[in-house]
Amino acid sequence: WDEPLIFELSRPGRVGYTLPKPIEDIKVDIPEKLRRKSKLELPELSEPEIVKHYTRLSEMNYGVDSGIYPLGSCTMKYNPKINEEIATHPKVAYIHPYQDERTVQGALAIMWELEQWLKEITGMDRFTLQPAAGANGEFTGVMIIRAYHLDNGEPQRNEMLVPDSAHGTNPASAAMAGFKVIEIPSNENGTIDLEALENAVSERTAGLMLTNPNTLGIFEDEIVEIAKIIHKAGGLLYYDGANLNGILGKIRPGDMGFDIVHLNLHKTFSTPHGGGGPGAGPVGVKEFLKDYLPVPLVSYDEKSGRYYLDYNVPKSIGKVKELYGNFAVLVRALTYLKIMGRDGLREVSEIAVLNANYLTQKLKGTRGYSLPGKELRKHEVVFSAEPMKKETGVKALDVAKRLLDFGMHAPTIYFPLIVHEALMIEPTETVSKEELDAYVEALKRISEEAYTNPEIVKSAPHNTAVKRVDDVLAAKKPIVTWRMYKELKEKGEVDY
Amino acid sequence: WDEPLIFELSRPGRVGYTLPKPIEDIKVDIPEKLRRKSKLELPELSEPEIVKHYTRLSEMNYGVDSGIYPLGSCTMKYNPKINEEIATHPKVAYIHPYQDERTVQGALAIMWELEQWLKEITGMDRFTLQPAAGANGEFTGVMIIRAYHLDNGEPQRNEMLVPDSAHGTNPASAAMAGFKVIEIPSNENGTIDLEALENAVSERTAGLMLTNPNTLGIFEDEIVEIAKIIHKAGGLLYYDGANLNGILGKIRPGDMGFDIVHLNLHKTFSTPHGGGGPGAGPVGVKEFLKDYLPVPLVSYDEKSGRYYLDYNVPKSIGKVKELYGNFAVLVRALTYLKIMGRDGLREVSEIAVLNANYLTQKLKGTRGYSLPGKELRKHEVVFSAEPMKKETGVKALDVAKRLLDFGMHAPTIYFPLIVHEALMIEPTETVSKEELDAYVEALKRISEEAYTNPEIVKSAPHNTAVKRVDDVLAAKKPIVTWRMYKELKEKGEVDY
Amino acid sequence: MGKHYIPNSAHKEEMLKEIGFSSIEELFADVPEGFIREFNVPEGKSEYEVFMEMNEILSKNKTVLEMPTFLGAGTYFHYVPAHVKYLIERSEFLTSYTPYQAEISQGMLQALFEYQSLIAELVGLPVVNSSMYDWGSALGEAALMTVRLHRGKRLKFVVPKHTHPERMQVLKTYTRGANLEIVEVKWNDRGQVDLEDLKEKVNDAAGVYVEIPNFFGLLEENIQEIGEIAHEAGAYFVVGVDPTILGVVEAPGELGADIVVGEASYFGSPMNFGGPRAGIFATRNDPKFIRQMPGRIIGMTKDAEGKRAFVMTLQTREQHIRRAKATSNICSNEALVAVAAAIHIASLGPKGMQELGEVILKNTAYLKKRLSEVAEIPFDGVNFKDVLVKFEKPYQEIHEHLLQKNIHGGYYVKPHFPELGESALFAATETTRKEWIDALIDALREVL
Amino acid sequence: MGKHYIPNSAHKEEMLKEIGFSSIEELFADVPEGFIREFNVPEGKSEYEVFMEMNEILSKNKTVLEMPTFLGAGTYFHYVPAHVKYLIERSEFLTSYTPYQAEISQGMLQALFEYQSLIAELVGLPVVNSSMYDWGSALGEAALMTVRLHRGKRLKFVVPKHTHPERMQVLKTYTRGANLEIVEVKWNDRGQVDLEDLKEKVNDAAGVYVEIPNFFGLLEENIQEIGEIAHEAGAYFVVGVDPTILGVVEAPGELGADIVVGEASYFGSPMNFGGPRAGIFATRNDPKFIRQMPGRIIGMTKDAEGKRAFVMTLQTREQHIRRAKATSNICSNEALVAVAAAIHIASLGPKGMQELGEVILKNTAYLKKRLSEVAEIPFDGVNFKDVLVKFEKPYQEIHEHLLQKNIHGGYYVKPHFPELGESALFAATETTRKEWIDALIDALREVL
Repeated sequence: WDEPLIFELSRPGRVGYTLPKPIEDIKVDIPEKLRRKSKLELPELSEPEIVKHYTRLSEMNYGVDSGIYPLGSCTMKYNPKINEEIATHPKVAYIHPYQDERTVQGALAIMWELEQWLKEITGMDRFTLQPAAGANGEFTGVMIIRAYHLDNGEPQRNEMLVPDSAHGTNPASAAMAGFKVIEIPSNENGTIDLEALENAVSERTAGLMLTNPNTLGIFEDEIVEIAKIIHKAGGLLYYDGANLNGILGKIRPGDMGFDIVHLNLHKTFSTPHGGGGPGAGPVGVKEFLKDYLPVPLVSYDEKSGRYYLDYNVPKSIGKVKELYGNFAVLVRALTYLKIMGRDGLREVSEIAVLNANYLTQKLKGTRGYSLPGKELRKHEVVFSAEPMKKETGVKALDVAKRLLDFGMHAPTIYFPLIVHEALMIEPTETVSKEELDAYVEALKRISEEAYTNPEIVKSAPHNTAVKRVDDVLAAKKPIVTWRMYKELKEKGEVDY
Repeated sequence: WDEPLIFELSRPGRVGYTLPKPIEDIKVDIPEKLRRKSKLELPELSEPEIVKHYTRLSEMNYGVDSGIYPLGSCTMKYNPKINEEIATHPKVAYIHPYQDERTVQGALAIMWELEQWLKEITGMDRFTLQPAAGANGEFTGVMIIRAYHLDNGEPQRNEMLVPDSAHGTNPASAAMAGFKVIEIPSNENGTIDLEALENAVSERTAGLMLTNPNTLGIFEDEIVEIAKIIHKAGGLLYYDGANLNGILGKIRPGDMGFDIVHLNLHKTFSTPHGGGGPGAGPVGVKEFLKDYLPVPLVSYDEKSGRYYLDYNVPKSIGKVKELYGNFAVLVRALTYLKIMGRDGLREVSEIAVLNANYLTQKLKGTRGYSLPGKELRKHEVVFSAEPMKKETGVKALDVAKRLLDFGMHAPTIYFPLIVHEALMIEPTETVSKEELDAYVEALKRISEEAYTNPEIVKSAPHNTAVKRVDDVLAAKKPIVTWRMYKELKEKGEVDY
Repeated sequence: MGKHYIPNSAHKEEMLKEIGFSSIEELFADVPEGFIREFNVPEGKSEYEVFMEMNEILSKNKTVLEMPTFLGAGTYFHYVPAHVKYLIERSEFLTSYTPYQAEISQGMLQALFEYQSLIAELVGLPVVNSSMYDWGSALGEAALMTVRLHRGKRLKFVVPKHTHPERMQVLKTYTRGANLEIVEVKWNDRGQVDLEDLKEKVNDAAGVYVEIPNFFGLLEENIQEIGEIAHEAGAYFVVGVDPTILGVVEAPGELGADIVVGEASYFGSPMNFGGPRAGIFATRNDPKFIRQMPGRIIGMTKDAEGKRAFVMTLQTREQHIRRAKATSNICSNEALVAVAAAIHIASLGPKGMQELGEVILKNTAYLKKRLSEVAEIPFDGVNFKDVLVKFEKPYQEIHEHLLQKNIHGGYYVKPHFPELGESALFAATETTRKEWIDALIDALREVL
Repeated sequence: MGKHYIPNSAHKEEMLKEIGFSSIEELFADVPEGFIREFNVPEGKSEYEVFMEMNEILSKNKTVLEMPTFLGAGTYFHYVPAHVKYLIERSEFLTSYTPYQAEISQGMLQALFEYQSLIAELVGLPVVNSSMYDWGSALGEAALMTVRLHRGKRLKFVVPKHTHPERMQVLKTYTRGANLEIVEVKWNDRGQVDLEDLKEKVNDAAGVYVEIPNFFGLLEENIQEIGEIAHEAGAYFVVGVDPTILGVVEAPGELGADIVVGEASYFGSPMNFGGPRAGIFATRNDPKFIRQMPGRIIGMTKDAEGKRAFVMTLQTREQHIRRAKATSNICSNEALVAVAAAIHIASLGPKGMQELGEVILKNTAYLKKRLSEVAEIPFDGVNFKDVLVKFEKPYQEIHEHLLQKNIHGGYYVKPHFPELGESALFAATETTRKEWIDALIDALREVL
């Protein structure tokens, strides 16, 4: 249905709040030039109206609890409700970050214990839990690389190597840290081209940012050689944890030669994504890099049996976020880890990989979709709709939109960039066989439609609250707030 | 959409739980004849599937947060979320009813404090919070009446008077308590016919059960005379609290001469109805009846400053429910009362009455709907679709179903019984003027349709997940469990 | 003062004017003079103030999470998976009314149909209503139903003396109006129903009742025999059951029960100081029984297009239609509690139900074994959750000592059954931890 | 071990067989030998056990509900209405991803558009993104944006020395890669930005930054002048603001700001030990500015049928398209925190925003007045939330005494600004209660 903007629901005089009265009615004089004189055009609604508005909006949104959500590289797994119950506990919500450590031993214990789990899971020696998200973690990691080389008297190491299949955040984070980004091509298997890598390294090499399994869902089986090349060249090996779900509980980045790792707790560790955040992107490093981590770390003093915030990090890169990270997200992740345990974590990656390969094999050979790269996948698979596009004009975007008509979320599309018309599907371990079968069925049906009645695919979606959304118009005529909308509306420049 | 039954989603081997292991693996021998041998045919699903199933089911349901819900006599007002937050607090959830009183002083304080509020609001002297719902409260009340008369040596008082406009629970509760039910007719104003009442009372009269405002939403303005007649005849006056929202914070049943009151916390006091319960139906009595209340009561010992469960109720009728009532519901009601306070409670009834009269006046005169009884209403209004039925064949039921097409909940229909083709509308104070306007608009539009295109109304609803549901078939061929369904399905006796 | 809940507070004058009234008072003009008054209750407060106030009051409770607790006796600390609470708090369920308008209430209707179906599988009877208030009120209704099944010609209902005292009290209140006589059968030296005594008392009974497990936590070993005795005497057989046992103990329907009652809220709900709860009510698939059933029932049917749909059914039994002649006065029931139970049961599945029963049996056995080290266990047999323990000392003394040790002891039985001496019920469930029991036994040793 | 989250655990063999594999190991055949290993972490546990474990750990925290707390310094105890939490926990919001598929994500897109719109009204700038990680990272991004606006030709960013230390640290880390020089301006004897010092340092600056209120809790009185000084020097003017003040203090956009940053999570989120948060980022409606903006932006557009719709827009600035040349690396942001803030702000409305600002101003003034009875208040001026207090004694001594009295004192400032001596920030908000302040002053009197 159509839900008006909250501004359009406003009626003067209504209130949606109650506030306590001031302790004493002291008159406080705000300097005249600072007093608010401009009108505060906020909506006026009662609480029942606000609740109805957002309840309706929520019903116009698709989440993991709504159905399959196989967004490649995003690991949209089920978010256990026990995580929410613990993370919204008053003992989590109502503590201040600057409280005396003696009054927040529970919070510090949670952070410390989470770090121990993450260390063992990744094979790293020390973690910061501060980064708010994956990209924030990447930035932390490359800043550590930067600090390390500077500290070693190698300021010339200003080149960060990034495979052409990498997430966009990798080059962006490297650039933010001041690195020049060198792209490394993939070979026909979909993995890093070793020769190109050899040719790219030099005394300017700061490091290589890599995901493994990579964004095609393919395990970089030459990882030992890759690590050797980078380390020999004096660079560091950075692990982008976005795809950790493919090896969780079985294989450790640290064992593969990685020096730095970031994790996405909102992906691999089941914390909800909240429509785009909050996430959490802890960064782990090998022993020789721990002095570069952001402050504070969480440490444990055996003698007193006390946890404490440790600001004694000699070469720290500083802070990448205020305070200690997205604490409530950390609580969720630890809850998950304790429930899963060693056996559960391994089951996660095994079934995630089983599900991805099941889908791969079931869909493989369907007209219009090709399967670039090696067949054996880990947690995700990338098909290409290029044949379909050539033969019928139906693009990956159309396929994605048509899937929505079947009540299913689309895969990630047009990524990785090295696959044209990419459909990047990551089912995760928390979907059922029936859901996988239904997804394959839907993709097959769309293929059939593309070859018999392409229009129905090209004009999809048909069964959604809104029809295909015009994003070109959105960029051409930016309207990003009610204020901008009103202005254009008054000028008669918009008819929507 | 169509959501399968949870049994149909089952796949052998899946589990949706984890249980702790036993403390010790002791072998316990259940006697052979008691050991379960029959198959336990429960569904097997994982937690993500269960969550998706019930999330989808919830999306196929309409609640107060979905839109206007003007179900007459049900007072479907907004359920404040703070009530939920407090009522689901661990300090509410995780206490055992038999705990030592010293460890549940908070719980007892809540019950005691709630009683003080309810006493002042109703003008009663003592309350039991035990009844689980309105009807359970009624039963409590009439059992008290019974006990009182027996105690006074008047076992012949076995007639309970009930107006013809009363809720069905009134006669049903009276009958359960062993009373003969005498129906009192209403006059043309929609209020009790005094003469008929005079004629009905006798030395067999146990009491009169009355709502005020009554189910037509009309204030029984001759309540003083009614009370006199009943009391003079030796009967007791019972107040059915279903309609308290019409006088809340302004008028007290106790002042009007009522001896016993039950309240519906899930109506007047904003606790959610949960699709049919849990509710709470506290019963209050005047001083002279307090020794008949169920055990235990909650008392306060000033000397020790302690609350305690008081089993010292000499002539108690016993228990009408296990333990102390729907405690978590009581917590919600007290939270609401504290926020509303004296001023807020009065505002509730004033705006509830304003809204009902606004709707009455706006709808009045619309073709097909008549307005039986006096025009001035309290919290609700009953229109009759009898003219419409006569003139177009469109019944109250059809009007109700057609409203669903506009995304609105129907009013209560065919009640009270004294109004033919009744449409009983109670907006409550928590709906907005725009919602009222839209509701009136919808009812007017349906009237227009009835006179121009009656088929569209008669075949409504059209925009709902299922079309009009065949309740005759449901009664003719009862299928109330999966087990019954399977049997009939196997026999080929159902095609659905 | 809660104006944030009342949108039209801001529009009084505008609305009054539109409908030709000049003041709110005018809307109350039909109220006799003198009735409208100021109430002597506090002024409204902000949400924050009330939040703090309620938190402060609640802080005076000590929960079972903070204090090992061995209380059972009809209320048990079971763990409810978090997703159950999460789902029933979705506002479409939480804030809906009884599903009168089936077409926009399919979600709640189907959820309740599933509840009925799951209970039917557990108890072994195919007809289930969508809940009573609790086990006790379900028992009261069951007794009344046996009378109706006898067309009021039998007015005696036979129950074990060791029926739970709370339920016994409710039963008596419920059946007083119908002048039903409640006859109590003795227990034997093993804490089980005395079959000889039963045989003597069963004549002319409308119904016979027994519980699984009984008040002492024991499995009644002769359920089937009791049913046979009842049926031979022409009485209906009513079984009350703690449904958490039904993964390991045979369904009462298979043991001969005509009506099964019990407590559904052991699944899906926390203890909540005793409420809300939800009573199970199930019976045979026989029109004679179905017609006499109390309570709301959800049925499957189809819609105008032949599609499967759900609806409240068999309403002609109910108060809003039958009024004084209804099978019960019940209207609001415990729907959401029932849905919570359904979600919990569905989450367990057959394997989980069995495992739950076994874990509780084993934990109870462990508790019993350890208690037997320090006190007398009067009855042998298989215990489920509750264990009756008899002490030499006044139990109140023991209780005080345990409290001081931050342990909450058992339920004092003497007030209800003085013949059992200084006895108490101590209970275990799947949530009971070894260290709690260790601490209990240590503390008991100190005081005994 | 969490098998209940993994439906296909039960179907391994069946599925493997269907796709022609014989074992799970075969699916990992491409992993070099030796990499697959057993992990040294505990076995999985039941939900109940973990629930109890986490409860036990958490019980070691002492919350501000249990202990009057005067900590502020960038994190404040505001009360969040219950319906905010309730709404953002609805799974359609909670469990959704970044709204890549607009057609089935209109709810989240509209909610974020509304967030942007509400922030625009508060800060007085019409272009707002859908959140940064927090105020600090927003400040870092703002500094980088001023450099981009100067096409990298200016590499100096001027900030007050009394900028919040946490934010200052983040700013420095964020701008290190761009080789930006952070230049600090002194405060004057009234705790305000020293305009003369600013004028000396502003030359060639890419941007100038100032905070409302400043780290000492004071309203900077010369915001407009600072903006003018910045603009005259060709620098962009960046204002950081605590948005809870904006019902009483003029919108920074009206005071000359080119970019406004701040903390959105003061609305809608509890403190959560410092996270999650959400950074405000707003700028002018000017293509030059918009093109350089970091972060996700939701825009209004229409669908194929001309109906209003929402979509992520201006994505060509972003990392997934622009990669190394993106305006920022940010991908996941703090969407749900932003939605929570929006619901809270919408609930307050214009009147509530003003009232909130006034209550905080008055409570802060009361706290300041009472503190001045027992200690030195170094700076006059109007305080909002934080008040700088200077003690004669070492603050740690005072802190210990307060702790013993179950009061949590203020934030120790000396480690950051030793020149201020034994000073601390004590804070009040709308949640502060008179009895807390009374107890604080009593306790301070005892120790001072």
